Amino acid sequence: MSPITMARALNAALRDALKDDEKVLVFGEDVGTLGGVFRVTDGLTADFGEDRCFDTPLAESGIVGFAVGMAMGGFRPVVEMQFDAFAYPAFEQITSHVAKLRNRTRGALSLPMVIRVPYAGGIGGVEHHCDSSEIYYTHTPGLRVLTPGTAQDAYDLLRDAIDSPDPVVFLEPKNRYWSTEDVSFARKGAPADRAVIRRPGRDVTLVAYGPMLGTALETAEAATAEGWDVEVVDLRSLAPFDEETVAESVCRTGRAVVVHEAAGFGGYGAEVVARLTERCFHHLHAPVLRVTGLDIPYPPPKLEQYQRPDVDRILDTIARLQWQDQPVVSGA
Amino acid sequence: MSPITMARALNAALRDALKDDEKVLVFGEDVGTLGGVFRVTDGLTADFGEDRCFDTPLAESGIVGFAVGMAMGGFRPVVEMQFDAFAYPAFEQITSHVAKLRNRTRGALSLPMVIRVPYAGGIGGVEHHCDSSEIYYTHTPGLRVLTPGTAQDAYDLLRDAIDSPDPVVFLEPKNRYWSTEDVSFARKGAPADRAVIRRPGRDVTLVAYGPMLGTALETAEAATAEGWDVEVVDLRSLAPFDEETVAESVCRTGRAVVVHEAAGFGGYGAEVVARLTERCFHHLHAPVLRVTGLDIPYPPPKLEQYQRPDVDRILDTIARLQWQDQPVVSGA
Amino acid sequence: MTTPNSGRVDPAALLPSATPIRFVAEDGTPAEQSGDYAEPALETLREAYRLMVLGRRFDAQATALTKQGRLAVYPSSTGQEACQIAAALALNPADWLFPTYRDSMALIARGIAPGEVLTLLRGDGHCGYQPDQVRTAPQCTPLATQALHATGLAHALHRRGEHAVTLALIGDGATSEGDFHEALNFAGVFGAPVVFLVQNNGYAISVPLDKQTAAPSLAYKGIGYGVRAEQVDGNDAVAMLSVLSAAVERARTDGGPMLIEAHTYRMDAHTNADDATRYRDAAEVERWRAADPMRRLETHLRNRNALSDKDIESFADEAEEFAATVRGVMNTEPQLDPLTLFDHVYAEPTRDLLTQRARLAAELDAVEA
Amino acid sequence: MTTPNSGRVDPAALLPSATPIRFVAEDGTPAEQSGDYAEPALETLREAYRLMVLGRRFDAQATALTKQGRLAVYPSSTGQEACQIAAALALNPADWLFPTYRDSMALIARGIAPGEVLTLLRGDGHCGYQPDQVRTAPQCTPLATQALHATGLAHALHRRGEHAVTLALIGDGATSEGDFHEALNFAGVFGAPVVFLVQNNGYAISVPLDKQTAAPSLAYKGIGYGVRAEQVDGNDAVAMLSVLSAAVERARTDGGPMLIEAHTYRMDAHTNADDATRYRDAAEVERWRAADPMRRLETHLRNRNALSDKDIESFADEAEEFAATVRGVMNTEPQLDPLTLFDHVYAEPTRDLLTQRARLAAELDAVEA
Ligand SMILES: Cc1ncc(C[n+]2csc(CCOP(=O)(O)OP(=O)(O)O)c2C)c(N)n1
Ligand SMILES: Cc1ncc(C[n+]2csc(CCOP(=O)(O)OP(=O)(O)O)c2C)c(N)n1
Ligand SMILES: [Mg+2]
Ligand SMILES: [Mg+2]
Repeated sequence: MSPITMARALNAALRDALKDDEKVLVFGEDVGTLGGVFRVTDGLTADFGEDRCFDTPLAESGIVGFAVGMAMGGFRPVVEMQFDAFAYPAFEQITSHVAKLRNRTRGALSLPMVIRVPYAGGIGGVEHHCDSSEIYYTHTPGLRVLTPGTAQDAYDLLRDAIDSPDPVVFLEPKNRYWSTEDVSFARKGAPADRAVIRRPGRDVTLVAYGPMLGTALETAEAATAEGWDVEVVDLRSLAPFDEETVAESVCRTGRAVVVHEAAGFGGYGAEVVARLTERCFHHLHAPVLRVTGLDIPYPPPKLEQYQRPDVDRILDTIARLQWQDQPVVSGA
Repeated sequence: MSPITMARALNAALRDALKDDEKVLVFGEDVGTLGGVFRVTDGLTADFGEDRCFDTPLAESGIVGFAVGMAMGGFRPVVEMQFDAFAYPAFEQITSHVAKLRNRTRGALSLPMVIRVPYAGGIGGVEHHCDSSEIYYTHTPGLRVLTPGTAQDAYDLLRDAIDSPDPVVFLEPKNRYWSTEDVSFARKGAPADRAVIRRPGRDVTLVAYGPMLGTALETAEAATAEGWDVEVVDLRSLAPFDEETVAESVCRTGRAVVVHEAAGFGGYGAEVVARLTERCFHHLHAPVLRVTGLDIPYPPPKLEQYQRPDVDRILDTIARLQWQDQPVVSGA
Repeated sequence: MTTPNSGRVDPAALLPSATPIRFVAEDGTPAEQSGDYAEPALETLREAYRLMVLGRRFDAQATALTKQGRLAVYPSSTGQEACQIAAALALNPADWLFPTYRDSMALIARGIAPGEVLTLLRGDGHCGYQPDQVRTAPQCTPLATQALHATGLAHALHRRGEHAVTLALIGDGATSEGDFHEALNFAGVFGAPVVFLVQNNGYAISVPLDKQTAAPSLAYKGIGYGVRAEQVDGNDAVAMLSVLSAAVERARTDGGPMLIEAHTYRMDAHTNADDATRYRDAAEVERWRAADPMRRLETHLRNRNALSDKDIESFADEAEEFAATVRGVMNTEPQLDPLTLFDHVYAEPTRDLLTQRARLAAELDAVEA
Repeated sequence: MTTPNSGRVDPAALLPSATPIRFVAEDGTPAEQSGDYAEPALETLREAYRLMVLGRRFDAQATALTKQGRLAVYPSSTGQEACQIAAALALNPADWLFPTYRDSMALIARGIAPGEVLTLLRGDGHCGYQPDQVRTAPQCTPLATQALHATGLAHALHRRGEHAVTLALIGDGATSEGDFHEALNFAGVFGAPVVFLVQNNGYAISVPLDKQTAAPSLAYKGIGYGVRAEQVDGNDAVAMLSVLSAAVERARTDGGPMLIEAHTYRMDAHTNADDATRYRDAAEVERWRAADPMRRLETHLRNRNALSDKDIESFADEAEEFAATVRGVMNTEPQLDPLTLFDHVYAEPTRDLLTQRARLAAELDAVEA
């Protein structure tokens, strides 16, 4: 084992899936000869042939709808949406067909397909290249939504996604593509639908995923200086949500902060807060708080730093968890 | 004043807007000669001419994108998406353009346009005709989202939406189209972005909107038998959310239940719960609970009754608000 | 510098016939034939006629049942018999049909039980038949979306070396949707064995074709994708069978996709809920009645001495029996179990769904108790 | 029964010329002219040449600045000068231009300040200029979406009786998107005064045209919408100016929309972040270098004695000065105020936004303190 980037880990997952199951196909815009704009599909066409990994016309609804048909025909398509906002043209196909075909046919037809979506910001991308679109998918019944925060999970979760009998929207945090780690290909990771505790702690639970996992762990380190022992839970699976693991942690620590880059209003964090509040109400010393993106269109590169939660904002929020039981600053 | 249906009230709002401002245009699928499948645009083409109310080709992205251009050209388009799920093809135009154009151009261009979307179920509609898609819009910064629960609000809010300098997604509850009420055209209603208390009460706050307002009010009546004095708050504006009005009510009653027909997971109710919990934490006798649609694709007509919150489910949930401070049944 | 059109097909070969292909004139006499399509065997035409009688009777029965409140909604396809029956007959059992809400007659002709055809419109479920077993996709409502599924599946069948094709039924209005464009483009690029049959019945609910497109006719959309196109008199069953069979055979033998526009007419309203008098006049409907596809085929077969009064009588009887069966099926309410709502959302219900299922089960027990 | 094509346009009139319209051959000598388009005035051609020199120099400068890290990303349009300059010159100030991320040269030729052209790509904002003042939409990234805006605005201008048109710049890859289809269809149905200029540079990032479409050429997409189409040698500035001006005049005088495909080539990679050697060989690039639009126009003007060495020198000097200006602008960092992030999300910031603004303000104070 030698350290590789998340992008390479994803590439390895695709390679191994292509090797293990001839029904697996990879297609989308620029995934063939070019190997994808993030090189996640690098070399797949060269090594597995045009039949297994190929470029399509430039049309996202077309790519997803075509994949639905190919899945009906017995293949396991893994399609790439080049960037988050460029998956929107496929929204009808994803919402009205991908999510529903199994249900509509009472299980007669299933759609074992994966829709890979590089998402969120932090890489200096211009407008439409940095959306955090998770809620659009997690709110849609019938879809599984996975998002890795580490290179190891990138490999494990993508393999699981491809093996899944259900359609999976696979959200890849762009800002973690180049993070490196020793990756095992033994598939010994936790089940895809379970959250994992990345860092144990006694005082407060930080709930994070994908793009914000790194920031959450940094915050936990920084918090020791303030005397807070922070537990960090990585959700991994956004849909379904692993309430057991997260609630166990929060009921134990009695305090929780949910972190994500997506806009706060109606964002994924709201669901986490609502569930934890209901489940852990009598264990909570303070309301579960959120640190999220601002409720504005994603800013241009030179201002994006103000949009994304950082260590200071998370620390400030932890500080508001009524350690001396003072009332919450309203609206703050 | 004589009682009219919500559909007629909407028609009246369109008529008066067309009369008052020649820049207002109404277009979409079947809105002209036919008057819309719900007759909301009935007679507009006959009375105002093809120029002011007209049919378009059958393409929702086209309708919205064309409306963006017409708004850039100084018109105020009011477009109709025939049903909730048929707005999905327009998702990219709505999310990447309608919501963002003002922001992208630092206010140089604005989009005073209204996207009318008949939504939710309860009318025996077949698949794709009953989606509750509010979260897709409310989570998208730059959009205002209004939804009337009464015929009076249908008139007032649609007039306000058309006058708004911001783009408005106007969600019309199909199950309320035929509800009748005396409607005043004097526009004396509450501001569009404020919630209103439809029924005052001391013990618990029911937060509802659009499709579920009627059910919430029925529940309040039924609750008196159980000895509960229920306050019903009608949100009217889903984005922005009127935290002041709702939090004032909940901090006063100390208990709250949020009701909507949309699937619960990652639904709008989660945001309401998260905000109320943060704002009213020390006033709450119990966690704020939700009564929502099941996390499944909308069922066929003969089973839809099980999908939609009803009086009994809401009463059962109110009963779980720890009136004797017993712990919440976990997961329930 | 490469010249743009090098190695590309000859444009003329992609364009449709200037006027719709027609074998039989409205009065049932032979039309001056256009194009070099082969006339189908008389046996096939007799079978088509039988199914048209059956289909129209079924359609009338379903409409009647809807008036009685037995169906949630019903979109009649009376007037489009030639298109729908030909679509079903042009396919083998191994081929796939992609119908819309409008295409009940095609499903009946495909051999699907009436109760299963009507499950969706009756409100009992989203799809009454097992698509994989009858090789027929669920009736599709989101317009034009099925065209992409048909294209992808066609490519899949081709990749698997099965000599099977797919046929997607599409309305004239649906051709305005982006998915129609993307489907034809994918089909052209991948050379997928898919036939797109546009039933141009003149209206998208209330919107007439001239508000839908400024094209000379919808068949002229094919060339923009390098997809061979044809236009046909959609009320001439002979022409429909001839052209569709040719298109299906062409696709089956690696000739690639084809776009076929059938000029036809929806005699009834869009659905029982629609009032067609709001947007079209009786005269127009009468003009089209004169072009009735069934009488036309009847006359044609009689002129060929391929259809006797006895035949017609027996076909009518069969249709009546069928209608009785349909009534029987529709008058017995199926038992629907609410707890099955949680099945098939995922391969295995999630913890959340099991929780919600338990809660509903408790509610149901409470009601019974 | 109405015959389908009655009252509709003659198909032949909608089809493009079989080969691209060309006035000047690659060696600068007159080409056997196809189509009956008028040759533009020499003065116009001289101005076009000046702007092509300016545009190419600007493009080189922007690429250099990107290498120095001054821009977030830059999509070069070297090789597409004839298309972009002609697009700008064909329009009046009252007309609207709808550019993509690729069309910096067109924006420069439209008279927009270089700093404003580069705001988006520099990462300072989403749009550097005031679209309403320069009648130019923000550079559009979601492919083909702008084609609908251009169509709607064109219809709006027409409705207001302004004799102004819109021109949408579109890439070859973008023609595969559903929005392209819907825009052309709306334009055809409403007869909107919009010109769609497809710069077919052979690639969508790495995907070559033959994987994008099986059409004889993209101009053949027009007929399916009843939209007149033409194909042009996109490296022949004379042809581009001639055909675009004709299309704009036609639209301005209620002739309706037009689709124009310009066959051109992107000499550099998709953007600075792209490595074109991964998907195209040097030989192909060299073949296109031989078709260089600038040298071609230069030779043509010299042969007409309409361009002297002195002219060329002065144009080059002007371009150098311009490049120096660009460097100057790009080397001064604008002051961006984070608190303005909350402006223009809505006409008035919501309560939530004011709360978030106050929190950010507090954070900024804390940092300063
Ligand atoms: C994407 C989408 N938009 C709108 C609708 C609503 N709708 C149902 S049928 C119909 C008209 C379709 O006309 P056409 O395609 O000509 O088919 P026909 O009904 O005439 O067979 C419309 C607008 C829909 N089902 N899907
Ligand atoms: C809807 C959408 N999908 C994908 C992308 C990502 N993307 C940006 S440019 C590009 C290629 C566009 O090719 P083409 O239309 O030929 O224009 P060119 O770049 O060659 O000028 C792609 C796929 C996008 N911007 N928008
Ligand atoms: Mg139709
Ligand atoms: Mg290109």
